[in-house]
Amino acid sequence: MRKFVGIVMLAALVAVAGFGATVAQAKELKVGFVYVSPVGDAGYSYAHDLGRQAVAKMDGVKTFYVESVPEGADATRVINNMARKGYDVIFGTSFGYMDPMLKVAKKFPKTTFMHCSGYKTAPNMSAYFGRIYQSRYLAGLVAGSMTKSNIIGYVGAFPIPEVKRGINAFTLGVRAVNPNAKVHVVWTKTWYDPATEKEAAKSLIDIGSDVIAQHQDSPGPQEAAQEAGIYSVGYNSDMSQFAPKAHLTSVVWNWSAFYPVVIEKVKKGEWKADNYWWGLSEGVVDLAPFGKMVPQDVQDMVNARKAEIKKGTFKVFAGPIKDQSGTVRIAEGEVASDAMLTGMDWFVEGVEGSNQ
Amino acid sequence: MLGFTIEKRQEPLKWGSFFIFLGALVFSLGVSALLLAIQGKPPLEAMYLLWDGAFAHDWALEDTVLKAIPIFLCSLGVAVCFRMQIWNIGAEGQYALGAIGATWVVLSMPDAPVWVLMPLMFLAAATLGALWAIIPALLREKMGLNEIISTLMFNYIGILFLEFLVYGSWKDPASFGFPMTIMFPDTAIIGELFGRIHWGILVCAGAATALTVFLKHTRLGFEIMVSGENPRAARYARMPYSALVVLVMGICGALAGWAGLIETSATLNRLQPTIVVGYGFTAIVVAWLARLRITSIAGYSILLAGLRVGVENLQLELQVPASFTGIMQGLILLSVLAGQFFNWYSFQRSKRG
Amino acid sequence: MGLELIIPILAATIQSGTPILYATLGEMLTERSGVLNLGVEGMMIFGAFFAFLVSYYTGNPWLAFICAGLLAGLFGLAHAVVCLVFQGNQVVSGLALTILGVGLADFLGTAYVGVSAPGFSPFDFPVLSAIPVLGEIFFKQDALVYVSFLLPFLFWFFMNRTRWGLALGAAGENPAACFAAGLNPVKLRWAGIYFGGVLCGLGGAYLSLAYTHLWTNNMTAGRGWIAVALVIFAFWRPGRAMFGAYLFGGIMAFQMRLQAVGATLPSSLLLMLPYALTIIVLLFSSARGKGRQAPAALGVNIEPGE
Amino acid sequence: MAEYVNKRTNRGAFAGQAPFVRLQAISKHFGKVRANHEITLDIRPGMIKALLGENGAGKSTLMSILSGRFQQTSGDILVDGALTAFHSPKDAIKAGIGMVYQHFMLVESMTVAQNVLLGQEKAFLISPKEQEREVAALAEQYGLPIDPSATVSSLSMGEKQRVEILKLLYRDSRVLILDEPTAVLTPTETEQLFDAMWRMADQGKSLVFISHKLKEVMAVADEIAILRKGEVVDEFKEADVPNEAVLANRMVGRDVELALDAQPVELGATVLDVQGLDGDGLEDIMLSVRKGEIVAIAGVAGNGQKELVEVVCGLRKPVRGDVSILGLEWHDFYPRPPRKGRSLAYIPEDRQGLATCKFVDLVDNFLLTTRHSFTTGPFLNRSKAVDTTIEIVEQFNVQPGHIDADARALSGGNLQKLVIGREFFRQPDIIVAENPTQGLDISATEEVWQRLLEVRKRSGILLITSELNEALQLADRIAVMYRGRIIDQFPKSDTKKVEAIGLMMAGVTPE
Repeated sequence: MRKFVGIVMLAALVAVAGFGATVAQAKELKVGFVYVSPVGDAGYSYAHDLGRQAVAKMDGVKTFYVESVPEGADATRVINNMARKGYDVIFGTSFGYMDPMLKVAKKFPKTTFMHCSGYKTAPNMSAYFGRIYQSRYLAGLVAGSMTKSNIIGYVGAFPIPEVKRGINAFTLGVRAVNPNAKVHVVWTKTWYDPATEKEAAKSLIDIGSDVIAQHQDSPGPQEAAQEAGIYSVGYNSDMSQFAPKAHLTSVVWNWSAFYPVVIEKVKKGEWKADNYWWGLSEGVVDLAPFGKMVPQDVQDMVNARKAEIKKGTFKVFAGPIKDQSGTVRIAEGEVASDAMLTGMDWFVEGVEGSNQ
Repeated sequence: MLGFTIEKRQEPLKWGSFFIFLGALVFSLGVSALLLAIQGKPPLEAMYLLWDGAFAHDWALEDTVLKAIPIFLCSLGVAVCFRMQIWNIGAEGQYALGAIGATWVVLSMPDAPVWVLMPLMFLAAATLGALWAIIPALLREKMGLNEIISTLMFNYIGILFLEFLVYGSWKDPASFGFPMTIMFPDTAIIGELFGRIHWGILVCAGAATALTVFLKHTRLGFEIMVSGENPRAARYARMPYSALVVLVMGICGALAGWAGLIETSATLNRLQPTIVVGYGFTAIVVAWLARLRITSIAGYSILLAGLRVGVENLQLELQVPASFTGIMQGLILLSVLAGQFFNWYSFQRSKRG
Repeated sequence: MGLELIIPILAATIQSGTPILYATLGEMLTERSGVLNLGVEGMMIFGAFFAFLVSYYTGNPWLAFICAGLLAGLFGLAHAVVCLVFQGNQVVSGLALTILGVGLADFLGTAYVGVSAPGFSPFDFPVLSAIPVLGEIFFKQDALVYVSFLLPFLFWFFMNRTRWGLALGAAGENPAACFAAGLNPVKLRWAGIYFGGVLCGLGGAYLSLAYTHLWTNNMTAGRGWIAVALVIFAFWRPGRAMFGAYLFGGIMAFQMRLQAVGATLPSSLLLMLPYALTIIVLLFSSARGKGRQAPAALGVNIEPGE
Repeated sequence: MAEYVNKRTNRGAFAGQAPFVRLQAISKHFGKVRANHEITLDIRPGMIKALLGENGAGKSTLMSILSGRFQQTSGDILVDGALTAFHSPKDAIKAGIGMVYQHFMLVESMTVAQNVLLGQEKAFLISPKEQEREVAALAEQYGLPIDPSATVSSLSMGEKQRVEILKLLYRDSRVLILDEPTAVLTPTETEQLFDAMWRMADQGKSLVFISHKLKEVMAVADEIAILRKGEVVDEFKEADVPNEAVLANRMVGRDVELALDAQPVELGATVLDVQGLDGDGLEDIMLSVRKGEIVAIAGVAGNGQKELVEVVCGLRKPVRGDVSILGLEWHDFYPRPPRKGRSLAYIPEDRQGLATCKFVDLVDNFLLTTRHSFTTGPFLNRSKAVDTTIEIVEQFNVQPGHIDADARALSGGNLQKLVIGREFFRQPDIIVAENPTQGLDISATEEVWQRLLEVRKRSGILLITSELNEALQLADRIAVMYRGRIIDQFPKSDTKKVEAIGLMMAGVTPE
């Protein structure tokens, strides 16, 4: 026995001597993800989970996740447990995990924390998110070009800044090509409830909408549009399979362009606390392929604008922008700061509906 | 014929409920293990992980106890109602209203000293929680409205009301529009007592003691007992039945309200819609498992809280969905309900086959 | 609001009322046999999931619809085992059934969220859809809605004009009399629970086959509980159940459209409407008082050996 | 009381026929309780067999075995000489045996025809008209007038009984067992029932008439069997039935002297005054009770007595009219919980369901209405109540006297004694006693009657009874109720009116 141990130790010594650098990294990196909803929802958490799967394919990385973690006390406990179990990197993917994560981050300075959609950071905690509004603006251009009734329906999940920002960007896009169009909003207070969300879309169709957009995880609104024979814009991933005849395009997340990059940085020891807010140019957000009904000139126009955004020559929230009451919120020549976007709690001109 | 007849026992089985619970637990674990096995997950390891995540470490126990506190308070109240055969399944909504009450006090006087703020928070939480229970009680007694339905609908309404406030006027301007109130000042936060356990646990102990004395040694407690055993006899003996209904519902509402207060103040430090996570329903399971006995409620609260906490460990290690908790709760409750039959009946081999 | 907005609202009313109608009649059947089953929500979600599952794999929505009913009925039999065999408390057992059903459907169904399966779509009913206004409202629906139009009548006919229906009703009114008449009230209650569960399952199936062609956990969203309330509102009569179900369908359809036309009321308050309405409607019907009473033996277990 | 004239026409035709059913050495045990012991009995076609016995003698149990509701512990049932086992009422019905239970087994919300045909429908689909025609024809044949389309809940007790009998006839029952059928009937209805019984017997049916009313048994029966303590102690054929005294003696097992010393005592203040009480089925009730008297309300059950009692005892609000108790208006008296002294005591008919809690021990049952005498501040002084309960249990001879036993362990008589002891403990000024001896054996009845007569010295008693004999034994004054009205009130000494009580109970006002 003793002899055996000796041999092993010897072998280890040789290995360390020979491949010092690699052995130091051979320790498996444990990465945890905390999701707010079930990963099966085909929506927001699902999009993140695709990113996690990309990470899982990397060498020397093992991933874990907990789904359906309510924001608040449960989040604190789950993040705490992950840190205690020796996870190296922990991603919290919902806004409400911000304070819990900050609390835990202070107790585990050696662990790397990444919080999605918030604004607070710490020496070992970054904030990150994607500029999905850029894609929404592009989708708005498409919708604005396609509408005939000039009424566009938008099924919204919860009246929070993330959703409102998207509605605003979308509306700006619509009105950029069609200043007379209006965007009607219905809140469902659900992220994934096909029945309710479809019903909401139908109610928008009943008032004359001929394009339905959504900030919902379920394809319920797509179905409604397909059945009514009008157009739709999807969200999260390419939703064309649910409404082949209606689907103009989808606003999509692509977290696999982000998570592996972060993990790579951690592995190389290059990670530092920051505020990562990536967009079209980094490929974290995108637009799904256009449906056949979108005319080529519209496609070209949208692609041109996409290129400008990528280059940084065009900003979506560039003044002058008025709110619902007509008050100028972003003056001519100004561009909305990230802080303003994070807390965006008002609607731009052209949106019809309650903002709570 | 099966060759068995059913005989009613003259006296309930000694220690019956304990063995029944054990049997039910084993049965439920067995069925859930089977479910896991079907999904290709190792059932034995899962059971170990469940235990490990809920009870096997100091920190796990702390988590479990923290989670048990709101469940315990809600369950106390539910048990009192159920004792009177008042089927209050609205603890969830009453909990939400309690949280609203406490937050309202904090938001209206954030600078008040702790000795003003705390008592007022407890008062407001109890009042609003009780109010949310008393309205269905009055509707039941005055208008004949079934309390199961009304309390259930009040759950939805209460939770939506909480959302209305937090999405609306109570939203913290610094929260970037996210639905949450301001962080409570330190004076409004229930502090830690030992480890991470906050002094909300003392509230539990106090409430349980007071309730035990009330039910066992006061005239009103006696009247509640009789009203539950035989409402007609209560009316015969001219007990104020309607008032008692209002009283027990009020007690339940106040206790659930305190649970909401404690969860808001001690663990979240602010009001968010996410504080509503189904404690009110778990409380019903707990109350019934404990056969409505206050001393047992403590134990079963910890057990079911442990189940909730332990399932997270299962998720981490085996990616078992969170809904596993619901399955376990439902199974345990159903099998305990069925098992209680053996308290009063026994199967005898029939003599004439 | 003009006719062009009212017609779609009414048509949507029928559609959102239909799952509730199925479930209400299911719970009504169970209650008429003397058993209170608060597990409606659980059986509905169970039905919704299995409907989706079967349709997803077989591509046959009718088969899916029927399987959903049969399986949800089987699931509901857990209530029968607890209450009819083991004398468990009916209120608590029903709650447990709901907790279990929601959990189980979620547990089994996670893998199926986000895919779609074949289902029912609206079509114009021959001839009748041509009737102005009424045709638009009632006869441009899907097949399951047309089936549901017949259900209340079939329910009434079964309970009043068939010997099984009368026997079932007797088990709910007076099990001892039923027993003395040579019938077996316990067996009748098994049937009441099973077929009630079947109807609840069909209501759930409507959600995942016709209302949408998708599945998600919790997609019943409290409709089962509204069905329980509607049974009381309907005084245990199928005709009123239809009225009640459409009343709720109407309020659900209405609050969404109120938002769509640009009402600035906070959505939380609008979403309260169906629940607040449940209470108001029940108060209204109990204040009028003189309705039909609950089955006399509702919720009372039949003790063995008596 | 009216004398009954036996109107049978062809009893002779059935003499000497072989028994249709024979019960052989039937025993039935409920746990340790022996309800029937080695009973052997023949039931013959065309004969009315009376089963006479006190409450608890085992009559109902025996007949429940015969009708398939219970299974015997040992012994055999022979139908037409063949050994038969009944596992359920279904088997008994098939064999042609049916029973009219004391508590009717009817579905109140269904029609008469639906009830009669329940479980016997010929086809899966049902035509109500067809059913009603069938039932009407059957009713005609046996002289049992009824409207087949009426809902059962709207029927009188007598009509409901007819429905029960029709149910059996529809099933071609050869044996009809009637369990205490006259308890709920007016004298007129009783006579109608007897007529129908004779008619059925003449058509060859066997009838079993369970009763403890000697007069009725003697009038109607062809054969009499007497049960005592679960055994048959005697059997008589019509020809050799002895007189009432002998029957009573055999039934009770000792000489009974039920004549009580009910000398009037001095009257005191008015404790209950009802003026023009109206509504809830009551019509213009005028009634008053003074200390020192027993006022009996006689009448067939279901004629408004229950409503009257509930109003007087505070369980129901008076709709119109004045009710004053101990000089206080109803609304002033009734918010108050029951206290010791200056109070009203209510001894309800439903001892198990209303006056006590089954699963609660004797002390808590004692505290039910006396709790305010054991209260200090908000607290309940239970140890003091334990002592008092022990005293009461001894004083009122409650058996078995373990105070920590649940109420359900007590027999009806002992439970009644506990209730009376509890109510008397509060020294009430007025007592409302509702059929206080129903279901009690003779010795317990005697004890209860004695207690009531004693307590009369310090309180007024309102006695509600459907047993005429009880009214006559105890009352100082008698009021007869019919359909919510008090037909007449008179002192017991008014012999002429006392004679006419039977008629009054049927609604006939003597001129």
